[in-house]
Amino acid sequence: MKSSRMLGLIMIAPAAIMILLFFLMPVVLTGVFSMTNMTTATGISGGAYQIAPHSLNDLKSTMPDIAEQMSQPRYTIDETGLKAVEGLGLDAGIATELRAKHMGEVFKTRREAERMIKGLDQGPSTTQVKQISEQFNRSVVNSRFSSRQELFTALDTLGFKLTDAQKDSIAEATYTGWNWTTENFSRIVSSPDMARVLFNTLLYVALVLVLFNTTYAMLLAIWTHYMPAAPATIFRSIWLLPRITPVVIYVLMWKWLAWDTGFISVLMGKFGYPPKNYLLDNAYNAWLFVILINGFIGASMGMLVFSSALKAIPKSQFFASEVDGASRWQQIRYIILPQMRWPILFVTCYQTLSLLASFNEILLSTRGGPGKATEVWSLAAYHTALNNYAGNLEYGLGAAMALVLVVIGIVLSLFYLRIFNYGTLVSRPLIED
Amino acid sequence: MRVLLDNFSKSFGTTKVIENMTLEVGHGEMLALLGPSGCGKSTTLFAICGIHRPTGGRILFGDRDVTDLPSQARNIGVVFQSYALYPHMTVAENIGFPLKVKGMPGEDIRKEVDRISGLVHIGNLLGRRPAELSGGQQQRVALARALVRKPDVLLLDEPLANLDAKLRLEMRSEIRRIQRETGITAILVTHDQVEAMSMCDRIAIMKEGEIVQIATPAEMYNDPRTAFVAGFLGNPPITFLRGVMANGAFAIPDSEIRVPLPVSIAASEGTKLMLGVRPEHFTPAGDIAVSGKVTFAETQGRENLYDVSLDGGPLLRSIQPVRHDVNIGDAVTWAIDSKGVLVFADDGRRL
Amino acid sequence: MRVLLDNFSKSFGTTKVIENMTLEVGHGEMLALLGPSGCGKSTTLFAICGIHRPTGGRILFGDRDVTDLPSQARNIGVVFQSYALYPHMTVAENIGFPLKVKGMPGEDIRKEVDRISGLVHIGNLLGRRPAELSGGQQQRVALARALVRKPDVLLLDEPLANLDAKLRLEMRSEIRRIQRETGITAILVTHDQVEAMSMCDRIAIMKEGEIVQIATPAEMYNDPRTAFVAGFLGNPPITFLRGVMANGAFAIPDSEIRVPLPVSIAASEGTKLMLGVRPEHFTPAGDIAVSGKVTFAETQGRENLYDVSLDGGPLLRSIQPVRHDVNIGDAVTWAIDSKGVLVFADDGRRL
Amino acid sequence: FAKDITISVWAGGTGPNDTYRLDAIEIAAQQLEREAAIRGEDLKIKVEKTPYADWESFKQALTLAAEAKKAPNIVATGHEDIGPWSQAGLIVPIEDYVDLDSWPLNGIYENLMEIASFNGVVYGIPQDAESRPMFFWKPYMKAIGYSDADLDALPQKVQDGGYTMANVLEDAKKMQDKGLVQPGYGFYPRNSNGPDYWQFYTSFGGTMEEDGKLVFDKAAMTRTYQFFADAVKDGVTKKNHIGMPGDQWWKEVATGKAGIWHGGTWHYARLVKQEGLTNFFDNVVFTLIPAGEGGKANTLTHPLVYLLTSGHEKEETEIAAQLIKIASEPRINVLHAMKSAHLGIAKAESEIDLYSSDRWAREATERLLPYANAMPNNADFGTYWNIMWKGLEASWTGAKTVDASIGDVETELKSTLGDKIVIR
Amino acid sequence: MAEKSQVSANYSTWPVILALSIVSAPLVLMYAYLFLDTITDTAVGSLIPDSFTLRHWRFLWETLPGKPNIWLVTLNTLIFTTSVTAVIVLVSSMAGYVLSRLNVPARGFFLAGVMVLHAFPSVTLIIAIFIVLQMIGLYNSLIGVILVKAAIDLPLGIWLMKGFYDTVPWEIEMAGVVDGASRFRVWRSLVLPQVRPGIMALGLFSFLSGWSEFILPQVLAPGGKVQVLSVYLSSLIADDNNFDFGTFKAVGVFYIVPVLIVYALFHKYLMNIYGGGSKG
Ligand SMILES: Nc1ncnc2c1ncn2[C@@H]1O[C@H](COP(=O)(O)OP(=O)(O)OP(=O)(O)O)[C@@H](O)[C@H]1O
Ligand SMILES: Nc1ncnc2c1ncn2[C@@H]1O[C@H](COP(=O)(O)OP(=O)(O)OP(=O)(O)O)[C@@H](O)[C@H]1O
Ligand SMILES: [Mg+2]
Ligand SMILES: [Mg+2]
Ligand SMILES: O=P([O-])([O-])[O-]
Repeated sequence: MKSSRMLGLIMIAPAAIMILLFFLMPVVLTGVFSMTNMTTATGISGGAYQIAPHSLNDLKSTMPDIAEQMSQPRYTIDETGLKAVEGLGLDAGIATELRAKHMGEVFKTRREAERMIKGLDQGPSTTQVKQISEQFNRSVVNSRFSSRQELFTALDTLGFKLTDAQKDSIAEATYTGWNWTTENFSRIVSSPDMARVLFNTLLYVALVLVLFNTTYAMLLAIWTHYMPAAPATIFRSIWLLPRITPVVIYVLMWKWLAWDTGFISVLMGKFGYPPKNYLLDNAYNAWLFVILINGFIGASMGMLVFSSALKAIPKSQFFASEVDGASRWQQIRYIILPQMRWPILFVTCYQTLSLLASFNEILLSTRGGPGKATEVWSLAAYHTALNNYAGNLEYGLGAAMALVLVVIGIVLSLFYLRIFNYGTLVSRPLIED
Repeated sequence: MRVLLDNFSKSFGTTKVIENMTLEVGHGEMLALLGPSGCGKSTTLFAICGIHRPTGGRILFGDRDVTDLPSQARNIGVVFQSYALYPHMTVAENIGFPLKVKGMPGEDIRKEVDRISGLVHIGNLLGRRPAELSGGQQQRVALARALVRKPDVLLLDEPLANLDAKLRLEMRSEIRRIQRETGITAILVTHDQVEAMSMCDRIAIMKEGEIVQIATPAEMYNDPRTAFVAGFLGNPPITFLRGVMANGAFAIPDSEIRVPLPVSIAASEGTKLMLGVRPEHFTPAGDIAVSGKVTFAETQGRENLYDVSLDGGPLLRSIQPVRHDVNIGDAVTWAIDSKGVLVFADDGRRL
Repeated sequence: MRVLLDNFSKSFGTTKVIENMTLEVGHGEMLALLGPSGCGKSTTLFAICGIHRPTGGRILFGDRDVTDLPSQARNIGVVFQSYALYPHMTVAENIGFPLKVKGMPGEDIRKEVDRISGLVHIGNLLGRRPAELSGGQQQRVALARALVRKPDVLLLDEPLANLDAKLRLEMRSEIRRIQRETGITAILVTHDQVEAMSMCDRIAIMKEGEIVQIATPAEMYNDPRTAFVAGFLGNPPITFLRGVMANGAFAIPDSEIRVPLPVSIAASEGTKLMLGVRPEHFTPAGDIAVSGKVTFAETQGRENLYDVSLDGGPLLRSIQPVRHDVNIGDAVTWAIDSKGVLVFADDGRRL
Repeated sequence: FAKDITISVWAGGTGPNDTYRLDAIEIAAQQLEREAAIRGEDLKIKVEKTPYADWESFKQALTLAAEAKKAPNIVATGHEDIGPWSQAGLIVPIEDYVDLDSWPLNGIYENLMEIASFNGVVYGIPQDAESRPMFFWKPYMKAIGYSDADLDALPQKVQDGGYTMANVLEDAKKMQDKGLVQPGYGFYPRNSNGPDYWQFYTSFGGTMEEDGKLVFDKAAMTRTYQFFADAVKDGVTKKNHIGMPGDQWWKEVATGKAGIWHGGTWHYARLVKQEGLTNFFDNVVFTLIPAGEGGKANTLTHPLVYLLTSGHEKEETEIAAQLIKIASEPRINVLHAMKSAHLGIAKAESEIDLYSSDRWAREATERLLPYANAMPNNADFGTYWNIMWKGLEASWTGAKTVDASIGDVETELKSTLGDKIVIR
Repeated sequence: MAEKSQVSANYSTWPVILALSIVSAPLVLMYAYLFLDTITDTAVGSLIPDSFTLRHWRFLWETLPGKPNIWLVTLNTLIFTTSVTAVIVLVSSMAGYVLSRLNVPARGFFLAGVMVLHAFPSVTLIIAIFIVLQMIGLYNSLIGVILVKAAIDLPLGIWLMKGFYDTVPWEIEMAGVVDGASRFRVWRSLVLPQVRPGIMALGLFSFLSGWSEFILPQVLAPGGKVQVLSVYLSSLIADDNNFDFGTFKAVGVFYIVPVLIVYALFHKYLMNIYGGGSKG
């Protein structure tokens, strides 16, 4: 093997491994999740079989008797149990007393059984009470079985006679883990809001991208280009601030501007307009602010790229065009813009993908409101699947929604990479060793 | 159009680059600004074309004061050292750009571009982009772009610096021809003396922001005002001998070399002097024989160049038609042509 | 150390750049590879220094086959066109780098660097960085870096292309001096004929990946094998007249010009011929008088260059010592030196 | 013999006022060590406390840690996590480790214990309690015609159903019409999504869960949506009220800019201590959430519970359970209740001076806690909630009509929850 | 040379300064008030502060109840951020070099793939990342979190560095190998110093990104108890009872300051990202 190739493999290995581990595998896993009904409740790594009243709810309609029977807790003082108690190595008197006084008694709940045990003359401690009562448990309610096999063995010992079909439905109903399903996608497709959200997403990406990430960023770059160094640096720093400000603070500043006690309200108040919440007053306002909020952050990346690209144009070209008689506008139109194709493409591509994936600013400012007016796909994914007030996060659905985004991203990237003339990006090494 | 720099000064911040320079270029004249790197040539040019504003003095085109006019209003053509072609435009678009920004209709632009590109012989390249042109072709595009708007003044900032020797030679005559044909006033900035001498009507030699001498090429070559000027012109360069005035002759102490000086040179006995001897004035054909040893020899095709270390150390250079009888290490006795020597005071002033 | 390219070929993908070239450079010899842009000079050099692998043939240093040796193992010194100095290192570090990677102790490196930097006269610049050096100084650093490891072979890829004319002149002699002093085998790639002629023992002229002629500079100048070679050498360049064989003489149809040809030239009557006349062979002193009109004149200090348009259209160039009696437009009758003319067949072969 | 044991405990949503959620376990540990010492055991318990200020990263971190078997021994979290976490096997029932019939566990309010159970099994022990009253700004109530006596009787009147949600809108409108408050400030609800909105549904007769199945009562939900739509239509509530900044809401409520509003019992602490409403009782009356059409006056409690996580040594878990039990003793729990302005978990707590001498704690406990509902412990409740909230927002902001919202909610519930929800 | 950074005299600068001042005004205003609010008290509905106070900045010299010490948190953040930055810079500068210069199979595919991966919203990846971390035994370790964070920022880093390497003249490398240095040596001693501006720019980007990281350390290394500033900050508005906007804003300003300092020191390198990034 050639030494440079060997070196190349070694040097790219850390990046390749990191990307494989923390990007590629997670993406693949997310693809896998999207085909499941995984939630907090199902757990991630697998499930067990648990005969819980809740899980039997579904069975109540199909096999009411068995379901009813199975969901009843039952504590029976019987010989098996007593033998077991004797084996625990507790005070021997306990078993004796139980056999003598309580043989054959049946308790409907554990608590009742334990009350009885506690009342024994021997006065067992709480821990012992728990140990003893466990020996008389003659139901499977709320026990967890790690396999189907164990579940049915247990049911067998309790005397349940089940057909295979019944077993299947019991297993299905009592399984706590996740299952394979394509339901996530059909849910997405059937949800009444999704078309709207998709449209919002495209609108959001397109508007922010076109208005700010490229156009306004270019404007900033050009403006600062025509300035002496000191003010240019100051303005660039100002426009970089939104990017480096924590987003919670940044959005708060906009609220300070746009809320009913905010700057605009106070200012308009001076002209006799009653204060109002300009941010959420109507969908148009909300959109305006969503775009401004994101745009002000997004402009900085383009500004930096464009400014440095502008710097890379030889000064003499500017001089030449001035001598040739070009006005400032003509210089921008004919000299600067045509040479910005590459940076514009790069920024467009990179920022499209960034915008598709971003939702924090919207979440913190409008939360997708008013109504769902400013809800975008990634925010919807977050809202529906990853931000559940009641604690049950729908990982599977969330993954499916993210996957949609990734598909859009891949399609767009391929499109951009084509425009980029991707083949020319990687050139043959000039040293042949 | 006459160009006059009247008491022109330019500083950048606290750096004074040019102070009180006065320079007049006549109508239709081609003037070379020649000088070492950093002497202020480009600065002068940039002030003339309006990219920099003078910090003092005036700039006049004809009788019009253009000092405060922006470049766009000056009607000048400039060929920048790097050509500054627009890489994203074709040759035709590059050349047509000055007309386009004027708002000239496309049809007229095309005509003008055709005309001017014919003039510089690049009519067949109009569809290409600068990256697809050779250096010489690029240079001609830059020239065409500068000429197409029929400028009053043509400024050339080291237009040939990037070319190889052969192309350079061709372009020299080409530029001169076009300048003559169009009768434009032109200023050529260069630090290549051959370029300056072969192309221009007059040469202005600059040093540290000041004009040291301004004259025709021949005058400048034959009658340099300072040793700096003499050293600047001539290829291969002049060599200097250091000595003193002794009995009306130039003498190198501790050596036998004596060069009689014309009586016009009034220097008192013992004054330190510098004698400039151009290589073509140190050949077998001169009148003051000098012996030495050849320390370096090179063929340049039709001529040979020799460095001769004189007895006593100083070095003289000689250029002669090709000959094969002299090799490195040989002792030779050649002669200085006393009519050709230039005498300078110790501080470089010509005597 | 002798360098031998034995049947060397090189292609990039499907582009064949060099095919079956054989070239031998003797021990201590300095050879120039001269040729137009894109002819494969750099490619050849890159193969010799191991940056590119030949696609065919062998490369031998002395008797050792180095074809498959990586650059690191070849012990060569290279001066790149752009010098390729390491901008973040001082001059001393730049020069010392080849020794440092060898693992030489710091003290020894310092000594070596001192020695070699003395040789190229940059001993006083050791602490500076490349950006603080003039072009000529950078060039010398590059040279020092190439020499410090005592290479078997020194390769120079257009080392002077970036310098201005004056510096170029100085560096030419300097490189040659050092190469002589160190007795190293050297290959100089250039497209400047003056450079090739003045610096090298032999010149190889390349065209489209092939070596057209290989000879000493004088031989090459006086006895070019093709019109291409003749046109490539000579400053100002040779001019060609096109005509036919008529009665043992060269004749231009529809004109009176007749140039008798030596009998050795055996061409049948009416064969198309090209006559190459160098500018120094068209002067008032020649033997075959020709009349024409001066269409261009330029002073080059000690010499004047004239283009003379002959009656009937063809152009001859003349170089003569400075004279003031001839101006553009004047009719002149000067003469071709029949001993100097070179005769070529229509396809460029020398006859 | 000596035994060193480390018990880790995490608590979500824990700010500077809620530190007793963690500290109580530490205090309990000292107690247990002493008890052990008396029994002659040398027990050393080290308590590692981790507060999480927010809920989101807390829950993510905890679920992942539990998956990795690195969960803390004890967590204090919202009761609604019991459903999903128990199904996933992340937690173990506390009833396996403690005697529920013993003190102090047997003194904890029965409805709170119920809230800490799932599948008929007691999984956790309530860590605190609260409930969410309706507040009225006294001066404005007086200005629209209520006497002091009327106001004193108002809580009872609400409880008896004599003052309803319709009256709320009426009075709010009156306040606005009289110019006492600005438009949109008559009825000034919570500024963000929260459990509070379920208590309106229940007060309009809705049921959240029945026999372990979620219930969507279309009629009750329609009335609920309609109530907020009407409030906006009448101009007593702002259309874009949801999402306003918290500090503004607080300032306005504390300075009497709002006429009627609702919030949690813990709001008292904030209003009095942070917002400077020192003469609270002179300015504010609080009641249950009044009955709406078809329902009864009620409130909602959203207690936190201590849970035991799975995957630890049995002995550790036993000790952790003991610590929870001790921490639930009135003397210890009262520290949290009072510092964070929550309510006590047991009747006995009201008898502790610290608690009983606090007028707010006393009155709020008596007036509210017995009538408090809670959200069901049901893994699918969150999905239900998201959809319900989306519909409420849509009808609130007028993005959809109430009927259209209800229709969409129904469709979405059917498609996402299928027969896990009863729609009626 | 003539190409100095001088602006030409042909266009006046005040129109652009004026235009940019106008559009920048809202931003300046917002930031000015953000700062003003941290040192003053202002009545609701007023824009003019009533009184000066340092109350909101208390956190600097006293530890707020229930909160960790701010300096400790800042130190944590700094350590976390520098580690992340170091990993990103190191890994990207190696990978970028390979992609730009070395003959490794499937380079192009790698480069494109890296870009496309960037389209994945990283929150949605967190569960899957958790599984991977657990698999390789780095869950609940700071190293794991640093690697994850670095990996998420790698696409930009690799592209940026590749672009920078593309601008380094091949001659420097050729000179290096001819001088006898191995390719690794060439990279380390000769090429790496040439892309310093790139490393600076990337370092700055990574620093900004690492500095604002919020969720990863909290969730993926809960045992590490690495309180970072962003967590501290958001804990100030986490719930109703602990709502302190004044302090929140002050901490916010405190949080921005180091970044501003870093920016002030290195901004000139950012201006070179086109060296760069986009040319590919
Ligand atoms: N914008 C500027 N700011 C400060 N100093 C400058 C500026 N432009 C030029 N200078 C200085 O002015 C002097 C003259 O520069 P100028 O470019 O005119 O030299 P030049 O004669 O054209 O040299 P060269 O032959 O190298 O092009 C130099 O010392 C240069 O450093
Ligand atoms: N890596 C490459 N891939 C493809 N073609 C190449 C490559 N390198 C050189 N060539 C081609 O090989 C030919 C010879 O190139 P080379 O660089 O050797 O020319 P040269 O004689 O050095 O020219 P110049 O004087 O312009 O430097 C040219 O046509 C060039 O386009
Ligand atoms: Mg210059
Ligand atoms: Mg080459
Ligand atoms: O969100 P809550 O604080 O009301 O439970």
